[in-house]
Amino acid sequence: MIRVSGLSLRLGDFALQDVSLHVRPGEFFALMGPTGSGKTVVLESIAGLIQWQRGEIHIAGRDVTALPPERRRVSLVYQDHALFPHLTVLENVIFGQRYHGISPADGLREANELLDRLGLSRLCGRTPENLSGGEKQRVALARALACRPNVVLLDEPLSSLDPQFRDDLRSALKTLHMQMNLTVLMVTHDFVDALSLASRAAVIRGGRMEQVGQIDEIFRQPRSTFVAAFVGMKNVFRVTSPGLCELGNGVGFAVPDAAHGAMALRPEDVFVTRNPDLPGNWICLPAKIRSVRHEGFSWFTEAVCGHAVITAALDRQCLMAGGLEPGSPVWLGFTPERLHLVPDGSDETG
Amino acid sequence: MIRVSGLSLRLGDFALQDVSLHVRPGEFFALMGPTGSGKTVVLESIAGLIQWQRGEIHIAGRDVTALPPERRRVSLVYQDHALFPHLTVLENVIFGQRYHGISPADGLREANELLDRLGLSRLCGRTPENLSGGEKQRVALARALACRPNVVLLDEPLSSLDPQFRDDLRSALKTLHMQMNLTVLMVTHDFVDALSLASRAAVIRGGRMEQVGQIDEIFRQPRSTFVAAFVGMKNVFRVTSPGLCELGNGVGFAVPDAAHGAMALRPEDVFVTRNPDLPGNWICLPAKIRSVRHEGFSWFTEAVCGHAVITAALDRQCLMAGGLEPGSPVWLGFTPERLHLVPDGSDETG
Amino acid sequence: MRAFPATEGRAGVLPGLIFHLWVVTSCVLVLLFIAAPLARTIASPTLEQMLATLRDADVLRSVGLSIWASALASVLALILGTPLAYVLARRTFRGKKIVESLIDLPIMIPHPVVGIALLTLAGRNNWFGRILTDMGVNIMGSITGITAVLFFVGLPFYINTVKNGFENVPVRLENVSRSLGAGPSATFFRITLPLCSRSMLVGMIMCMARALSEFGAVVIVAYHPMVAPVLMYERFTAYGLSYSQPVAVILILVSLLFFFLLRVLSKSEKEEA
Amino acid sequence: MRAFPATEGRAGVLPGLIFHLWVVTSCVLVLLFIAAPLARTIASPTLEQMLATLRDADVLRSVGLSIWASALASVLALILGTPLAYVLARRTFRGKKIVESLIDLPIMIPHPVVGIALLTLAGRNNWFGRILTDMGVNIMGSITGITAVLFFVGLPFYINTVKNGFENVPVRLENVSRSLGAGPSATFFRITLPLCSRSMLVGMIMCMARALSEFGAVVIVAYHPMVAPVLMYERFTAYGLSYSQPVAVILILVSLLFFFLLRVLSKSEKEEA
Repeated sequence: MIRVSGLSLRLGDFALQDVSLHVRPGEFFALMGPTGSGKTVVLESIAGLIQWQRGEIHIAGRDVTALPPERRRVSLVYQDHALFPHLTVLENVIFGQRYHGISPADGLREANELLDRLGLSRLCGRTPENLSGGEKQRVALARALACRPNVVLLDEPLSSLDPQFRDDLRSALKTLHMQMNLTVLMVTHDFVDALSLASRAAVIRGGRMEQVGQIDEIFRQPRSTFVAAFVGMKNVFRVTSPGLCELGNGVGFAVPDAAHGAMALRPEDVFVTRNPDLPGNWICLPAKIRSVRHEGFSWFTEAVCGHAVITAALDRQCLMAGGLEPGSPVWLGFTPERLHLVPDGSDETG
Repeated sequence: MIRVSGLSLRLGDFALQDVSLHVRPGEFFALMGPTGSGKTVVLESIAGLIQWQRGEIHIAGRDVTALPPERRRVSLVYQDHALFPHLTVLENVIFGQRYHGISPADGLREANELLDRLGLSRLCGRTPENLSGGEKQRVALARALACRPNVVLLDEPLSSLDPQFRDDLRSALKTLHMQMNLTVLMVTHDFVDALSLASRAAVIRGGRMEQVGQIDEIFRQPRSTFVAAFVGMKNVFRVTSPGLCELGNGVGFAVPDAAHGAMALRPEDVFVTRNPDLPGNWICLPAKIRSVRHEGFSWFTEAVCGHAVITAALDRQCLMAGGLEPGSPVWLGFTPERLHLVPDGSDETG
Repeated sequence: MRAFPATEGRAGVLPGLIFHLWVVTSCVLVLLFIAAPLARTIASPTLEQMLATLRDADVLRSVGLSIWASALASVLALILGTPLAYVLARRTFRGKKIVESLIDLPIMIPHPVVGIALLTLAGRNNWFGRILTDMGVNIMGSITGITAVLFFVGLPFYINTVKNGFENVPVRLENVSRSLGAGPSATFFRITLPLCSRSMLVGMIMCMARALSEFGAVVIVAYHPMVAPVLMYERFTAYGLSYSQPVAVILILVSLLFFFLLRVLSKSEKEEA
Repeated sequence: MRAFPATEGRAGVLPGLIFHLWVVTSCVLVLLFIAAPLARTIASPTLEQMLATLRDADVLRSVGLSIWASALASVLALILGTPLAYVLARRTFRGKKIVESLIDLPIMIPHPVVGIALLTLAGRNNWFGRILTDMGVNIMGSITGITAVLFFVGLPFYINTVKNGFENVPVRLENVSRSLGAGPSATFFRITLPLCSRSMLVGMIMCMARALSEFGAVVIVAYHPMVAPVLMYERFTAYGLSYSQPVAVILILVSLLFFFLLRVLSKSEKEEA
C-alpha cells in the first residue's frame, strides 16, 4: 500500500539516508525510533508535506512523488491532534469529505457512524477546546477516517495522553484497524505501543533504517545492539570464543559455532527458579540474587552469574514462593532459541 | 519536613480546596493526579511561586507562608529541566550555592561530587543545548541538590524522557534518594513512576485530595472508584446483598457483612489456572476465556465469569502451558485480602 | 534531613532595595512622561474654544479627510498585504531577510524622505511618472497621493501584525487540512483566514492609526487638501500654540478612539488563544 | 484496502489559480511599491550633486545632530524603559491594559500633536513648565527638547521589543532561580537580563531608527537646531525637489545602515532561540 524506496533528504543538521519501507494493505505498521531519529520526517514525506531530494514513494500503486498532499489520499493524525479550533466536532469530521467526491448526505451518515463507533456522538456540536485529551484524539481519528483515505498516518497518537486514556485509545485503534481493514502507519518512540498494536515494524536511528520486519522478530531478534537496547533487551553477552559465552568463574554456555559478536536476551525470557527443574534443552545457570525491584507492576531481579549481572523478570508465583533475599542462590533458565545473535556486537551504543 | 494544612486557592476556573499533606524527613512522597488536577499548583505553592488564599505551609519546622521562594530552601526540578541556557553545566550546578552560605571552594567540591555521582563529570564545560534529554534532567537534579535544600520538589521529572532514559533516571533518583537521605516530593501523572519510587503518596483530583497514604495502600486499597481507576484496578464488583457479590449465573463470592459499595481487584492479583489447585482460603471462580492480549510485555486475559468480565494478568508459565484459546474453561483465583472495599462505589467515574 | 548545616541565605537586602527603587521610579517616570503632556494638552483649551473648533468646517473637513484616506490605506493593506504576510509567515526562501527588511523600511525612513521618494517616482522625469500622468493620475496635492503616502507608512504595521497572526496558526492544522484533500487555496480560506481574522482586523486598525498620525510625508506630497495633522501644523505656525491646542485635543481623542478599539480587539484575541 | 470506491479528488483548479495569482501579484506590487520610490530617489542625484552635499557643513551637522539625539533617546529608553517592559512581561495587574495602551499611544498620536503636547507641558503657563524654566531647562529650540521628542516617539518601539524578549524567557527559569535562593534582583541580573540582552540591543536600535525618522514633532518643538529631516524639509520648500534629493539619499543610506544592523542582530537572536 505504501512503498518508500531510497528516500533521502537533508533538513539542516539532520539527514535521512536511503530509507525504504513497505506497508502492505490492511497492515498496522509501526515506525519506531528515539526522539530526533527522523520518524516524523518519514511520515511527513509520505504525506507530501516535506520535499525530499532522492527516492520514490508509491501509495496504493500510484507514484505520488510529484503529487501535492491533497491528492495523495493519506490522512494524518498528529500527537497534538490538531483539531480545527473554529469548527465543531462534526464539522471537523466532515471537513475533508467534499474533496473526495463524497456526497454531503453520505458523508454525514458516515461521519455519524464513525463518531458513534468512537463513542463521540454526544459531542457532535462541541468545539474542540471543551474536550478531554482522549476525546480530542478520537475526534482527530474520526476526521482522518471520514474521507476514506488509502492510508492513515499516525504521529505518536498515544504519547500525549495520560495513562488512563492511553489504554482506551489503544483499544479503540486496535478495534478500528480490525473492523475497517485500515492500512495504518504509526510513528512512536515507545516500543510498548508498537508491540501492542502493530504486526510489522521498523526501527530508525539517526535517519537510517536499523531493522525492518515482523514486530516479534524485532523484539526477539534485534539486528544491532542499538535495536536490542531500544526494545529493552538488557542482557548482552559477548561471545568469548567460537561456540562459547563465558561469564567468568567457570560459568558459561554454548552458542552456535558460527556466532560471533554478542548474544542478547530479554529479561522476560529469563526464568528464575530455586530448583533446576527446567526442560532438558534449556540453558540453566547458577546465580546469586543481588537485588529485586519493581517497575510499575512488573518485578525484576538482578542476579550475579559468574562475573556478569543478568536481569530477569519475576513471576508472581516465584515472588510468593519467597527465597529471593539478596545473596540467595537461584537458577536462571532460558531456552537457547530466545538467545539472539547480535551481529554488530561491537557497536558503541549500550 | 513539609506540612501543608488546609491550602485553598483559586486560579481562574481552577480551585484548590483544602489540601493537606505531610511529607516526613527523608521520605520520597509522590503526589499523583491526572492532567489539570492541580498537582503542579500544590508544588509551586510549596515553592512559594504562587500566592494562595487560605492555609499554611511549614517546611522543616518553619512557617514559610510569608517567606519569598528564595528563603524557603526548597529546590525545584521541572519536567522540561529549565536549565539556564547561557551557563555551562558546572555554572548551572553552582548557581545557587552563594545564597546558602556555601563557600566557593566547598561548593565547587560538592558540585563536582554530585556531577560525578550522576555520571556528568565529562559534561562540566558544555552548555545545556548540547545535552540529551536524560543528561539535562540529571543536570537539573544536580543543580537542585547542590545548594543543600531541605526538600527537593520534582515536577514530572520522568515524563518528558524517552523510555530508555526514563529507566536510567529512575534508578539515579532512587539511588540519590537513599544515599543522600533526601526528602523528595514528586508530582506525576504516571502511577508506574510513583509505584517504583515513592514510599508514600497522595492522589489529587480537581483540586481535592482523594487519598493520602502508603503507596501500597493506595494501590491495593483505593478509597474511591476514581483512585481505583487511576491505579489500574480494572475489576470492580458491586456488592449485591449484605455479605455477597453475585456475578450472575449462580457464580459469586462472600464478602464481609459490613461491606457495601463495591469491591475492586487488580488484574495482577487474579491468577489464572486450569485446575483449582489454589490454597484453601482463596476465592476460586469458574470462568471462560474470552480473549488474550498483550500490552507491552505483559499479557492479560479477559474471562467471562457469570455475567461479569474479569481482567486477569497472565504469568509466562501459564502462557507456555497453553489452553487459553477463547472459550477454554479456566479457574480465576485470588485471596480475599486483595479484594478491596471501595466505599463510594456509587461514584460516577469508571 | 540533609547533613549540611542550615545556613540562612545572605539575602542581598541593599541591592534588592536599589533594584526595586529603579523599577518603581522608572515605571512611574515613563508613564508620567507619556501621560502628562497629553493630559495637559487636553486640559488646556476652554470649553468655548473647543466648541468653536468643533464648529469649524476646515477642521471637520480635514479630520474627515484624514480618516477617509487612512481607511482607504488600510483596505489597500488588507488586499495587497495579506498574501505577503502569509508568505513571510510560512515560507523560507533565499532573500527572505531582505524582503522583511524592505517591509520594515518605511518605519525607519525619515518621513519627509518618504514624501520626496514618492514624488520622485511619480515625477515627469521618469517613465513611470509619465505613464501615471498620462493616465491622469496625479500624486502631488491629491487624495490619491495622500492615500499612497499613508499606505506606504502604514503597511509595515499591517504586515507585521498579520504575519504574527499567521505564525500563531499552527502549521499542523494546515498540514492536516492538506492531507484531508483541501488544496492550498481551500486550506487558506477555510482554516488559516478564519483563525486569523482578528489579527487582520487589529492589523488594519494599527495601519489606520499609524496613517492618521502621519505628517512629515504628507506635508511634502500634499499640503492641500489638508489632512488634520497638516491643518494643525498650519495653525501652530500661523497663530501659535494656544490656537493649535483645540485641534490637537480633537486629534488626540480620535487617536484614543482607535486605540480603544484596538485594545478591545487584541484583548479578546489573546483570550481566544 | 478500504471498501470505499477511490474517487479522484475534485481538485479546484480555477480557484487555486486565482489564489496563486492574487498571492504573486500582490507580493510583487507591494515590494515594488516600497522599493521603487527609494531606488528611484537614490538614482536621481548626479555624483557631483552628491559630493557637493557631502561637503555641505549644514548637512553634516544636521545628520550628526540627528544621530546624537536619537542615540541619547535610545539610552534613555534603555534605562527607563527596561523595568516597565519587565513588569509588563511578567506581572498581571488591574489596569495593565491601560498601561499598555498608554505605552503604544505615541505611535498613534499625530506627530505635530506630540510636539504641541510637549510644548504645552513645558510652557510657562503651568507649574511644571515654570519649574523647568526656572531650572534653566528649555524645551523649545533646544537639543533637550529634541531628545525629549525623540524619546517620546521611540519609547513604544523599545518597550514592545524588550517586553517580547522578556516574555520569551521562560518563567520557569526565574522560578528555578528563585527556588535556588536568588532574590528578585539577582534573578533579574543573572538570568533574565543576560538572556534578553540581544532583545534590548534590538530594541535600542528600533527606538533609534524610529527617532531618526521623526519630523512632525521635532519641527514644532525645535526648528533650530535643525535635525536632518527638518533640514531636508527646508531644502524642499525653499529650493524644490531636485535640491532635496541628495539629502534624502544620505538619510536613506543612514537608515539602511541601522536597518542592516537590526537585521543582523535580530537574525542571530532567532538562531539562538
